[in-house]
Amino acid sequence: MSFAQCQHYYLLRPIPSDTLPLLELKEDPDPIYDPRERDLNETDLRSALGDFDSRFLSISPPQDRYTGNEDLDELDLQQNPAGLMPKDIKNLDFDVQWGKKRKASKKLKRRLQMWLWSYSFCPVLYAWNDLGSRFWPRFVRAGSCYSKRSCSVPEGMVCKPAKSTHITLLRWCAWIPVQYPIITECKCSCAN
Amino acid sequence: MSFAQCQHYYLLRPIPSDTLPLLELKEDPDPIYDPRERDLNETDLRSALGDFDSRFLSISPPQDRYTGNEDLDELDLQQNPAGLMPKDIKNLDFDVQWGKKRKASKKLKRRLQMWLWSYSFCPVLYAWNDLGSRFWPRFVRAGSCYSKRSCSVPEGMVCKPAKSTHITLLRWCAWIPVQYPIITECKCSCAN
Amino acid sequence: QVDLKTAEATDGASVDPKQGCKKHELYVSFRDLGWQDWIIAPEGYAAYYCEGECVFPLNSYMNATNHAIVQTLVHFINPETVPKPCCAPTQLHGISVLYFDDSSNVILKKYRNMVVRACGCH
Amino acid sequence: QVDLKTAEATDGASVDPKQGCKKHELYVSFRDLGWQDWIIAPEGYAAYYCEGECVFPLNSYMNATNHAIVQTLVHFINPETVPKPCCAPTQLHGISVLYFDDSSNVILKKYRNMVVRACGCH
Repeated sequence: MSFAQCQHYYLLRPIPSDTLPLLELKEDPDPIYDPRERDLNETDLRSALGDFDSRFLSISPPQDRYTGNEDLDELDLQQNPAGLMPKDIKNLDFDVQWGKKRKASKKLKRRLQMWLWSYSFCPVLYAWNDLGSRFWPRFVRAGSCYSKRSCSVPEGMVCKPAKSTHITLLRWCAWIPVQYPIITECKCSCAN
Repeated sequence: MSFAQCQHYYLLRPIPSDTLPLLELKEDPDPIYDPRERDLNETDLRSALGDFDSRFLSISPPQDRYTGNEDLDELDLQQNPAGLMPKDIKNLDFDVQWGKKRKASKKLKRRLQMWLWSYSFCPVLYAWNDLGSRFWPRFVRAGSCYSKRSCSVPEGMVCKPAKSTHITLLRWCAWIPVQYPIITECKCSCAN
Repeated sequence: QVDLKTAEATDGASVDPKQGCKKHELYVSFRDLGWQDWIIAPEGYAAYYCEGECVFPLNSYMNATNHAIVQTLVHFINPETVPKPCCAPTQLHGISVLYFDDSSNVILKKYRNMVVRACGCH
Repeated sequence: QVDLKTAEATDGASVDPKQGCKKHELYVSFRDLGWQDWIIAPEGYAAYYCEGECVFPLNSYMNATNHAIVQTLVHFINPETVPKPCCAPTQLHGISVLYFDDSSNVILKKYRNMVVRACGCH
């Protein structure tokens, strides 16, 4: 096999995907790869990171009610949906039932639309994740999609990630900036 | 290879599936496999078939509005759903909106449920299919599921076959009875 | 006999191994398989099949999975460890079959995954 | 070196051909693939691979497609026409990888279809 062919082989790489949520990153357990005490000077790290968004990043274990637990109560679902009513709900024809005309009042129509919008809305639930000592800051408030019930009528669709963003943090290896993906929008969709 | 092993090979067969709709059956075009005029004595064939359900079977091309065309108008969707209201619609909580209590009157609740049931109901649309001269009777009124719009709120699910039955007709080869599958119920479901 | 339209492209048991993984013509006659006893129609069908080397760089990598890419490289570095990924269908289609079931009833049913639509390295 | 836990079961380039198609252990070290320059973590992963004959009757037919059953029979009747179906993954899983992209940014992303979960004849 020629050198050129070998080169081709070394260019062969798997293809990443933007699908979320992420799976757990398996780290080498050897503590030799951990940063030492002197690599953790907060002043230096803050200046290396630049923008520190404390809504999403934390150096110490956050003490608020989101900490690690999955016990999200109804309060978390009070999030009002942002933006305009989804087109498919806005355009529903409430005047037809079993193929027959049955005029719906403006008020009834509005109530139906608001209820359907509320029922099918997929809030982003944020929870603090511990990424381990090789990331700084090691706590990230990552988004996930509510999945305890179906979001469609009839049942069948579930809330799935629709948009994401990156937050920058540092990775030990003489501390390099890392783009960490975070779910920012969920959508009621069929699983595939 | 031993005879026993060969036998094993001849027992190896593909596995059929109950999924519907069927695909077109590709017939050998050679007219040698067609029945001749004398093989088509109606009296003999009716007695060989036994029960002749004229709602689903026809000897001559049916002249009604279902004949072969796909131009199904709103009239066809007037079918009232049979049976009880689906559980998932019956059990919806209309008193909560954006996580806040907002009591829905009994009348409003009923109207919402009836509209959702009507909107998500998947009627079976029947159309006459010509199975060709090797089947008797050659015209079968087969069911299909309405697919011109999504049946869920939000959009995403489509009407898919949920139940089917068999109708018996005859197949030329000295006329043998055949079980022909027909869709009898459709359901709003996620595609897979 | 089994009718293979690409017969002229074959040498012995297989297609030229230098050809990349791709879909080849194959018409299967149910009579040739000894299935005329239980299949009434069709008499046969265009099944196609997948064959060819999974070697990089080749078009066959258009449909390769990430695992096949990793396995290709492991095989390249140490051929004794694992075989090359193999050329197999990535998409299949069904056909309808009129047949006798075990109780001699004549049934018309769909047989899924009978026809190769696309091939790739797995 | 690429760590193959079933090494004792192999002879030359492949597993004993009389064994049916099934999943085998394979740990892939990214350093061995020369990927330590662009993959930061993990250092490697259990990728597994599929190998074994697609011969009937064998357990490998548990995951065979209808097309593979047809191809097996065509091959049995006339081995010159088509090869046997091949043993390939039927289910794959993803892993998360921390890596440098082409612009030297460090990214954490999912790589889909990296781990074999089940094998079958295709």
